[in-house]
Amino acid sequence: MQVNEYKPLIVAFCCNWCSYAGADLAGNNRLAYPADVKIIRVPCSCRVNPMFILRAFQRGADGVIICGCHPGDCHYTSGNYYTRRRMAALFSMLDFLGIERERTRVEWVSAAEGAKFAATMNDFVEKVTALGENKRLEDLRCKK
Amino acid sequence: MQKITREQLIEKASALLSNSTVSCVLGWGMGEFDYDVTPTTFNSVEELEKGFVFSDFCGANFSKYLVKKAAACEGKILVFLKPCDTYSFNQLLTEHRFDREKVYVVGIPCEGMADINKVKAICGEGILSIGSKGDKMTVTTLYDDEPVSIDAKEVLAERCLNCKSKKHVAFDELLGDEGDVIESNRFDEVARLEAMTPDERFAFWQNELSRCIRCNACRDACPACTCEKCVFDNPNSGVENKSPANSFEEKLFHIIRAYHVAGRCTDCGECSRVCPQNIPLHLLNRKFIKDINEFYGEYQAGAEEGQRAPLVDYTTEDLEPGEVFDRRDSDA
Amino acid sequence: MRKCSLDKLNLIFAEIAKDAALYLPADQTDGSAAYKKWEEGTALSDALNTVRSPKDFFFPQTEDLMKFKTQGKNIDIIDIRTALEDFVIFGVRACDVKSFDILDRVFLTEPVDSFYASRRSHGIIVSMACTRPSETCFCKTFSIDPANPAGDVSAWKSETEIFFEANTQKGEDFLNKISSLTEECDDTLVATQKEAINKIMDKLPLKNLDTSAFGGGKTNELFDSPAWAELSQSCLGCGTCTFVCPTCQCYDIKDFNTGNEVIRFRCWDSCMYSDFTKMAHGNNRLTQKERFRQRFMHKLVYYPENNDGLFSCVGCGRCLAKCPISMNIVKVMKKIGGNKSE
Amino acid sequence: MNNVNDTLIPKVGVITDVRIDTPDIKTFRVVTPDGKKAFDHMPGQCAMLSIPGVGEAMFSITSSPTNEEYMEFSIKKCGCVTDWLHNAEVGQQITIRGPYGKPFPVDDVFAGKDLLFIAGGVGLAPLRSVINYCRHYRDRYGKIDIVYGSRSKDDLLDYQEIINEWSTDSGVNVHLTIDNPQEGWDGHVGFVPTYVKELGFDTNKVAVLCGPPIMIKFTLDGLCEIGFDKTNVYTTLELRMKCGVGKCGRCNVGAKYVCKDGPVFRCDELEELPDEY
Repeated sequence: MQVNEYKPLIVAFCCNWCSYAGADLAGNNRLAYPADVKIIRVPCSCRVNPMFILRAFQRGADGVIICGCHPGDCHYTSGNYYTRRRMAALFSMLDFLGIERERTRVEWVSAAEGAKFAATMNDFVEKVTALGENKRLEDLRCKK
Repeated sequence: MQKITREQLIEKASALLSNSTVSCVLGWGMGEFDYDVTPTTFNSVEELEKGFVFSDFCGANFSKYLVKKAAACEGKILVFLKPCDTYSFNQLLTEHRFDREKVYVVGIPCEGMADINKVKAICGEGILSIGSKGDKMTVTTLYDDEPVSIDAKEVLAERCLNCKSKKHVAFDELLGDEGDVIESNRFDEVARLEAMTPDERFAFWQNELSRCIRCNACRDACPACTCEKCVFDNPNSGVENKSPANSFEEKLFHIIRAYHVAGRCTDCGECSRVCPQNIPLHLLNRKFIKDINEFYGEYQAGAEEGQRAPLVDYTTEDLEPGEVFDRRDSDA
Repeated sequence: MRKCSLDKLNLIFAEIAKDAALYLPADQTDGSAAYKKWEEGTALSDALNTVRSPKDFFFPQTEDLMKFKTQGKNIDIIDIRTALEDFVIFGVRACDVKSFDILDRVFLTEPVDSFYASRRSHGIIVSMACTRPSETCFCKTFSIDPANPAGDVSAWKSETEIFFEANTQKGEDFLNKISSLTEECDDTLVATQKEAINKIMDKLPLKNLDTSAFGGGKTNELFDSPAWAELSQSCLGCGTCTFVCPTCQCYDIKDFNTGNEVIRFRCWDSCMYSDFTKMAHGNNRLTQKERFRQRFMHKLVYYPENNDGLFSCVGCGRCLAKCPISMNIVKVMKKIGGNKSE
Repeated sequence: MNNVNDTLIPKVGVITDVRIDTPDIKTFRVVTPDGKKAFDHMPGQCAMLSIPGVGEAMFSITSSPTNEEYMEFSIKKCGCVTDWLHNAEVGQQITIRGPYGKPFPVDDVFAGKDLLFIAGGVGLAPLRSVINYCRHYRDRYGKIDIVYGSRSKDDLLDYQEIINEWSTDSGVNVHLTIDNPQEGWDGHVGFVPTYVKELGFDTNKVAVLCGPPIMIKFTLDGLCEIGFDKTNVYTTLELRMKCGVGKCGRCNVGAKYVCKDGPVFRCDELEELPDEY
């Protein structure tokens, strides 16, 4: 077994009404996903502004994923539609600046989709692990 | 190179001042040299005759000044707007940044403005005077015995080379034609960068943004940046930072700056014009414009007053963030 | 005086770089010049000057001062100052050399700023005469001679050769290090160059800029001038002028929490910024007029009052070239000074 | 390198006592971790207190230099740093550096003179240091009058000390006033500037003023009206400060730096400065 196996730090912004409950369900059903996924609960996926994502990277995240209700199911009617547009624009910009596109993702996970939550996280962690450490959006001062 | 002259503008302004349509005029004030004009308020015909200039170096976009100047002027303020400025004007009106009733807009034609850096690149330092006649500019310098004649097209500012529209979209009166929206190649450079590998793009931006000195000129000159208090000036925001302490800070500032005006940016190019370090900031804005056009349909901020910006709008059929790249990859 | 052929300049750079970091103006991709650390292949720029002034070397835009580790109620203060090594700044223009004197009077007066002082003591300045000043230059106004730049070593560059003369002991030592690559010479060619420069200086459009309206003790005379409102009316409140200025020295001290520790750093600040004097109970400079006035009053009145009449401007012309609205110290001096110079 | 002191590098201080003075003012006692005073100072001088990650701010030292054991700071809750301090408990470490600024001329100009101290609200904080210094060296000074006013009885700073110590000293007269009538208050009611005029002092004394800007302005006018010369009136200024040693540039008013050339100014000197404080 390797001693210094690289484990990415993932920040997952989860909407309170669907995805956070989905994460809960994943836990209750004992579905495994890596412990390095740090969940931050937000009232709605559209609460996540670009600054949150950039700051997560600054503070050492290797990947950031935003999970919200499925389009059409937003607790606030339309929040996730805005998320969809905003993140499309932001992710495209990050890509434009040469930041690896696999480090950011938006997924729709409902409260009933514990399995999807775990699978999504596993897949995301795997992709980010393959990329390695976040070097392009890092703040050296925040490295331990 | 400009078709309209200083005299015509002064005549128009004097007439409007004299018949009390307006009580002050926002125009270009004479500088030390032939290229360093300053946006200035003129209150009388005498002041206009003494200090008003109009030349190929009158590039500043006056729209944003109206936020402060319209409120400060007692009566109406006369403002001369070039076609590209009128887009910013509409956008600011859409955002209720000033009172339309306080402003009298005279739309003026624009043949493209010159970039003094390009003039200096050709003629060198020590410019004593710059004259303009037809398509030629005559530059006298300290170091050339004879004046140097240059092609005005050669020194056009980047944003004018890629002019998107000669059409005035807001005015009370026009000097010259209303003009038309024109075809431009303004997205070519963005497309060129998109075609690079991520590593190349990263290297490109790392090089450009590393020059940033965080003077905030791009933000302060931007007609779309009109927040009363910017998040980067707010000590409680957690991101207030006066210096580009490292490459992350540089990126954070420029991503957020461009993002915050995404969908509202009219592509006037002021950000790149004012940047003391010549960072092509307009490319970030154009990237957003290009993406928005591609993802959600053609949209030109400021084309009409009262438009809803694409990022505060949605349809149920929008593409997923993940599809952004699938789409581009399949195009390639 | 010593000289060497320009072909050998690269060898000189290599020699210097053996025991000291060497910085020189180099061309950037956007066409402007900036100080870069020399490495094999770096060429000395022909540009008149760099966009950023060399004040960065002694007073960097961002500088960590100390760190704190906190645990419960306890605080550990960690001094992070380290011993510096010598470095050489090559090709500094006369105006920028003078700016170091102006900064010295701020940072080296008691209590001495140890961060600045240690950088200053380790820096060796090789200045370079300006053969092609720009229309924006007005260093003569402040009695700076671009044909005779100060610094540890003065240099003059012709089409084919470069000449050196040491002005200080540090400079002597520096020239000794590169003595095998240079040869002794007389100053005939340099004298010719100086004469040519002086001729150009007499042709500069700003050569007659008058400072007589300014200086210590003029506060009450100038402070309430109505011209301040007019001059500042279009000021965007950005920090371009202050950040490209070689003599602007205001700074802010800020804390950055990295999650593991707190870094206290200082960074350039600008009196043009709206929050510069903002306090919990208000702001004593509420509008851009007051902030604008502060910048120029400081350079032209307050600083000379405290420093034997020395103005805090060196006439480098950076603000003339870079201000987004082309408002600058020359326009201020002409307007506030009552157009005496015209 | 690390043996060179730099004024920007502070010392660690420990809060050893927190006294609640008024609803929004607390007085903090600060010593070094080994229980000593952080540094010596003179009345009127200031210190930079900071909490890493929160910020650094300048406060006047309210305890008298004659107190050899500790320093005290009376701090009103009004911003980031002060909010944080108000939530701090005994034992909390902070950082401290100083002393900064020019003190009151207690040993030359003040010597042998009658003194009049006028304070409003938290403006008593910087005066407390000089008042206690003069009380300590009682024989060096003439009669001492203290006029102190605040919004209400509850807003009077150091009330116990005023009642128990200052009022009982011989040759010290304390005149208290509050802005509006209040139950349980049988003293004077009214604003400080009017009260000063009502009391009508001899003009051959040195007056020291501190309080909100508006109070300083009207009291100074009042003092001039009753015949005081501005060369005998002192006050202290407060502006945004960062370095404390006249380098960072933000407390610059005219050719003066409040942190270095102030905070104590004689009122005639103040008049020479542009109106920007």
